[in-house]
Amino acid sequence: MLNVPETSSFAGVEAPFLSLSGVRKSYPGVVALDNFSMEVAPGEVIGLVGENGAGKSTLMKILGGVVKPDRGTITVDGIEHDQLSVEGSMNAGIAFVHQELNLFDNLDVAANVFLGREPLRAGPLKLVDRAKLREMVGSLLKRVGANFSADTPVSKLSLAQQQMVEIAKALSINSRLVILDEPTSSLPLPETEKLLAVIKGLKADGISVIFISHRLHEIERVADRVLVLRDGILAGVLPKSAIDHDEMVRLMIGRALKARTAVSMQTPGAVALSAQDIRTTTYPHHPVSLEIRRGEILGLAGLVGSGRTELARVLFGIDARLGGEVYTDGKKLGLHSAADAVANGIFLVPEDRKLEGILLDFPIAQNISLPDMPAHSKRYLVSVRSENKTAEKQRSSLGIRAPSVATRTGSLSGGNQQKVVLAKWLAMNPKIIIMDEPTRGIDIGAKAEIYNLMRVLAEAGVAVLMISSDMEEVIGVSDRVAVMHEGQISGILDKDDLSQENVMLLAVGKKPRLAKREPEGR
Amino acid sequence: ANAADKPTLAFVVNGASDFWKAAEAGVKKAQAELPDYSLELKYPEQSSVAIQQRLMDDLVTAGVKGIMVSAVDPKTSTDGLNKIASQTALFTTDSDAPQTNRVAYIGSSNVDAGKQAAEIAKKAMPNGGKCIGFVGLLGADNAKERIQGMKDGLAGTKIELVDVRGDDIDQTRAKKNVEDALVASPDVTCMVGFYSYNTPRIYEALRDAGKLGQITVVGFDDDPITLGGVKEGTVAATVVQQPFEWAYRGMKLMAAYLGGDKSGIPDNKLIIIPTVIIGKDDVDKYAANLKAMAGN
Amino acid sequence: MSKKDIGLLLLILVVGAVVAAINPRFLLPINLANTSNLIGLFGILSIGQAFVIITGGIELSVGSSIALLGVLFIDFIATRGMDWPVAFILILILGGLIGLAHGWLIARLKLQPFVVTLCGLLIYRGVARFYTADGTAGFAFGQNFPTLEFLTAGRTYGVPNSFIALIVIMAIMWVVLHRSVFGRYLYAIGKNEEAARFSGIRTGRIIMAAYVICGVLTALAAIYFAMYTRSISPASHGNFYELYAIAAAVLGGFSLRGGEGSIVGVILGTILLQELQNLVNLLGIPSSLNFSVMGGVILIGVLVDQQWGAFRTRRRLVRAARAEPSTEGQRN
Amino acid sequence: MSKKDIGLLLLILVVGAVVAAINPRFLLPINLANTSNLIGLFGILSIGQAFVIITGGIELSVGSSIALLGVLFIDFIATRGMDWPVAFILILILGGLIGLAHGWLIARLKLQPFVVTLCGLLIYRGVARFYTADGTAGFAFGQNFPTLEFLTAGRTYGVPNSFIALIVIMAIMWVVLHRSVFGRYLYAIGKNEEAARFSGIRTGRIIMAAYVICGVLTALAAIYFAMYTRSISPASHGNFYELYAIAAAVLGGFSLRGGEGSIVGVILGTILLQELQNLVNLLGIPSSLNFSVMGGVILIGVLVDQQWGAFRTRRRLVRAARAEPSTEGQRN
Ligand SMILES: Nc1ncnc2c1ncn2[C@@H]1O[C@H](COP(=O)(O)OP(=O)(O)OP(=O)(O)O)[C@@H](O)[C@H]1O
Ligand SMILES: Nc1ncnc2c1ncn2[C@@H]1O[C@H](COP(=O)(O)OP(=O)(O)OP(=O)(O)O)[C@@H](O)[C@H]1O
Ligand SMILES: [Mg+2]
Ligand SMILES: [Mg+2]
Repeated sequence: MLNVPETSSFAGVEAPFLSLSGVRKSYPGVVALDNFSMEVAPGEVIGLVGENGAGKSTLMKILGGVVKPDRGTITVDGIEHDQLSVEGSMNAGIAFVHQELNLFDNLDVAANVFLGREPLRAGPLKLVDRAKLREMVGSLLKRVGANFSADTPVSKLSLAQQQMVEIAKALSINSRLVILDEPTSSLPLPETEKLLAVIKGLKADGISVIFISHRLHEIERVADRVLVLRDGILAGVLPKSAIDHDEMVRLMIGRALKARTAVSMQTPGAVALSAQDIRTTTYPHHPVSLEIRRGEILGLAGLVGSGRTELARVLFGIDARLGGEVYTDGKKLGLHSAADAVANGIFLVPEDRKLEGILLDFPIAQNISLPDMPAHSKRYLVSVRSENKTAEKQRSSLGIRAPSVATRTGSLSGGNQQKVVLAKWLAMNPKIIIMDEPTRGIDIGAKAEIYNLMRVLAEAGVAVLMISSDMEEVIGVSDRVAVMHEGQISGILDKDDLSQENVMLLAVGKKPRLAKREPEGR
Repeated sequence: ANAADKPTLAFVVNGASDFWKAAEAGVKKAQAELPDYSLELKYPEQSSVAIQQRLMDDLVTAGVKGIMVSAVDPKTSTDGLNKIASQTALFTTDSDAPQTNRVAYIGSSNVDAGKQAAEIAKKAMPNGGKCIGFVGLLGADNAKERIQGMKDGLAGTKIELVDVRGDDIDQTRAKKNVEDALVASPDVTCMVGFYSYNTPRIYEALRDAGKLGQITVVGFDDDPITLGGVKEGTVAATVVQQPFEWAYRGMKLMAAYLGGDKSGIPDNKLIIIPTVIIGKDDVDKYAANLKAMAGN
Repeated sequence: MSKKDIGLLLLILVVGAVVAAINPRFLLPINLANTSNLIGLFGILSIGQAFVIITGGIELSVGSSIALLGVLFIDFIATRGMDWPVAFILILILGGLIGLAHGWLIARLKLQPFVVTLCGLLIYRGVARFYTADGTAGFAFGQNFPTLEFLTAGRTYGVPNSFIALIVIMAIMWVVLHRSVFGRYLYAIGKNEEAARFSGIRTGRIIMAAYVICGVLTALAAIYFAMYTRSISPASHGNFYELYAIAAAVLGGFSLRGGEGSIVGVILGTILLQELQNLVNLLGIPSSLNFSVMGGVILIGVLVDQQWGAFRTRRRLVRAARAEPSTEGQRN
Repeated sequence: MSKKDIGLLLLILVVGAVVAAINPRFLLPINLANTSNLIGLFGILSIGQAFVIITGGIELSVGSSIALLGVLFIDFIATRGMDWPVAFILILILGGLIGLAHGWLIARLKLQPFVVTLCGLLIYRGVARFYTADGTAGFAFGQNFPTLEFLTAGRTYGVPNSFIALIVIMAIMWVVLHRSVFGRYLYAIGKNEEAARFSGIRTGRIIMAAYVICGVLTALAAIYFAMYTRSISPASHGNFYELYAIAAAVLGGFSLRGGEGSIVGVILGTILLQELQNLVNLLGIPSSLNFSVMGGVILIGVLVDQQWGAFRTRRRLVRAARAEPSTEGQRN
């Protein structure tokens, strides 16, 4: 075992800007963080990794003043505190991008970025200086590489675009420490690159960064030091020289991870789902056609706002389509609501789990059983026993970390909530499953489990459509990859042509370099 | 919609209640005799000063020539009523507003009505008794005057009005109030229903409790159930006003006044149409009369 | 029964004990029967309201519906000579249709429940008043419907039949809300309609069903109220009853945000409200203070409940922190 | 002005034109002045309500507050002989305190706004009635306050001063809501209070401030109403005014979920409601139907607004789809 140091001190000579010592936070039934100590030096980039529920977000929330620790001290600039308040944290120069997005969709981007810190016009009335605000936000948006303007209403932005607004917001604070809690979980590659560049820029300006991510290669690229959390305890500290993917994984889960998922050996079966000339409200003039076969995993890649989520929602019947038809097993589907989709074995793991995926206030068991109530009831009366049995099975097979299946789902860590979303569909024998960013916020161990699971599903004849912005994932898991560009399928890549470069070329609307033949669907 | 052709006279009541149905009949009868006028009876949608004032303002705007009003709160509405009186001929009814510039008051006296109720009680309970009253709005003028009149009438006798319970014109509460009174004060010997719907609720609560005939019931107004009870002998008697007469005579008087004939207005500007006690012997005649009025 | 319900029950008992100590006649069987009759009437109403509130909606038109349906019922049987069972069924169907219309506007056309039912409040009251030309609908003297009267206003072994009806409805609705799939869907929709829809629940239908249930129960209550007062002046009949129903639900632990509450709670809420009304009369409190007493007790009830909950959470956390002294020792 | 506001304005003008065509007296200066006087009174009330609704709250007690504060105001100056400016200020302060109490219970003790203000509705009404012993508060004959009367019920060049007061308040509140930091925070809190708190906004204070503003404006309206009716019977004065205020806000585009709406909208909503009341009286519609007309128009207004939005979206999409026939051609 590794020798856990009392304090993870850094090698530099400067006085630490911030230090924690002996911090503990418990929730009913779990100790989220225990006896945690660390120091942050100016201009240092700390990578924070750990499995789902290891306590990363809890730690950050303590620094953000959102959660009060049970004990321990927080020292900022040499002043010791028992706890920080939201204002205290802001005043100390700590900026925060929360794991869960919290934008106001009744306000525009500019209002969101500077909410609580608006530039004021002279005078006692506290009127907002709107021109100055727009200008400041405009330059921030440019910095994070956003393609929308400052006065766009947030309600018109996709999830990834909202993520960028959150980042702009953190940058807007004249801060000394920026905390990024899984900022890349829904960002595609180019935007991720921009973010990593931003982090490096911050470092150069002497601003410290704490960067949480489950994409370990991102950590490898920017971190000066990596802290690994396991079950609320600091499991190890890796200095820059020792940062290594496998070592991080070993510290996180206590063992080495077995090789990445096996490539499918079987040939795909008949067409399970066929979408013909689907037109969505965002891209009404771009009909999309797509076929998914039984037993294959079809990846769907694309840039932010390329229309993947929209397509998934239409296929699931949540959004009305403007035209086109959906066929399953060659039969035309009367698809008017999600209920129709579910009845025909088409399931969706949605992008926004907090709003669409789960009921935060329901126990885990009831979330899992919700779509399949007829199976868990006799003569319209609910069978709690059958619910619990199913939930227990899913909990152990997916490794959902929770005191029991009666635990309120909202109290789980982000990754474990995602597993609950998966569990509710897996419990129902899917025929066709659409997963929109299925591993968003999921730790590396669980990711591997989910990939395995997808493969097992495929091998059992299920058609899987996986929307993902994680390039590694798209390339590593899919049998074929369709790429979307501005609402259209710009190409479909077979295993032979599947490369990071080709996906990117298609995603920006260029021709890929193909081994043998012309791309389809163009 | 063609109201503009003929001069319009309006009878504005103080709130929706069956009590005004007889007045409606009176207006109708007057209309038959006044072909040159168009008569209408207006209910404000709520019994509130502001809403009634607004209704009258709008009527004046619409060009009404004369208004006869049962003001929701005459004592304190002097200015509002004067504003109306300055633009049209204003008569008051039901409850007077003597300080205003109204042309005349036509109606009865609630204090006298209360005194008549006391007469009924004295006759029914020569040996004295303990009464509880029930009313819709304790604070309304007509309620206060009736209660005061009854207390005055009972002064010096062995009959006492110990309490009056209000129900805010919620009939469910009106009935429950009677039930609760039977529980809370087992020694009451008489009950008084001050508003038209109170007596029927008393009647029914007593019937449900099997106490009809054991407790003296004094009524006001002429709800069918009240009249039935009077006839049956379970309601001692009831004091009735004559809104039919107010409306019929009032509208004709107003028409005459507008036509230049001011002879019908007495010097004191009060035209009192007395309330009457309807006992067991008078009830048939009264009911028949009521029916006849409604018929035309 | 949840902790919340037990707290409310306790409050009811304490208030009852105090009243009984001051005026022992409070406990007379006849008083209990009278009060439980009204509990029956308002309870049926409140259960209906509860089904709507649990979806995160609100039904403001119940007072007006009670006036309109009551007027129609009395008019049907007293004036038009319709057989009462026919009229009875007809009124229930009408109530259901009103609920369906509201549900449709809310679930399909996506109007706000507050707006739709506020319009209902205004429209039905107006229609009822227009129907009787602002007069009163009532029975003629001596007009009797023995079976109907027994069922609605009669008593069995001293227990009002309206109260028995409430018990039956309560039992059925308890199963529907707390044990059935439909009930589970209602809670899910109340908590997060979007997520429920993403789970393949036909949320529109479920919401409409909730409003239909509310409409039918309101119609039933309307008949009971009509047979209790036996006379209806549509300008005032049922005024503010929606507030009573909502207050009962809220006292009983429902959240107006939806997704919370129990049938037992709403009944206890109704009982407390009726107890308060009874108390005002029995203790000879001026009737002008009736509303204030009611408002005061609701506020105190909700406040105590809330503060008690906060206190318990705090204590639990303190205890949990203390439970692991070993870690404490390591701290320094 | 937003599209929504323009639609509402159009509706107001169309209704006005129809009424004027049937009864030209609608346009008489005296009628317009009478109606704009009431628009002033109800407008002040509705703006107050709007500030609360935007935070996702609701203030149900305004009708009762108007009764209580009106009774006190008249009592202070007519019976107790207080100088009217002193009484005026005192009532505004009292209104503010009521708002503060509500805001405190809601923001600090986390009670539901509906519950707190429902209790307020009950309590203040009861207190007002108890204060006058269910009597009426009014001026004695000949009791006059020329300055006060001019300011509240007087007219300047035929324009009611209450309407002028509304214009001034509207202008101030427009800046506060749409241009100040405070206004922006209100919108943020209405959308997501938790997130607003995490943005470092002192949400508790802002919410309390919204209720205080509502309380003060309600108090001001209470004085105007008192001087308009010059007499207050506390059992009925101001009944249902909260519903008028809420209806005006909702018609004007506010969402009861919070975070949406504009000052112009709420004023237009008020104007429409008063126009409808005026119409019923002017066109000789039976006043029993007054409520129905109001309910019907609100429902139609909200429905048209909602359906029109849906229709426009659809049309835009269809047009966009047609605009690029080339893509369509590629289909096969
Ligand atoms: N509000 C809460 N109530 C109860 N338990 C909580 C609460 N918030 C977090 N927890 C628990 O605390 C533990 C740590 O959660 P935390 O969110 O910090 O994990 P994390 O490391 O951020 O995980 P992830 O990678 O999934 O985001 C988890 O077991 C979680 O269930
Ligand atoms: N509610 C909305 N209203 C209007 N436009 C929207 C809305 N949501 C998304 N869009 C826009 O629709 C387009 C497609 O978004 P969609 O979410 O389908 O993209 P995506 O490929 O899933 O990308 P992402 O990685 O951002 O999820 C984007 O341009 C986005 O800005
Ligand atoms: Mg986390
Ligand atoms: Mg997406």
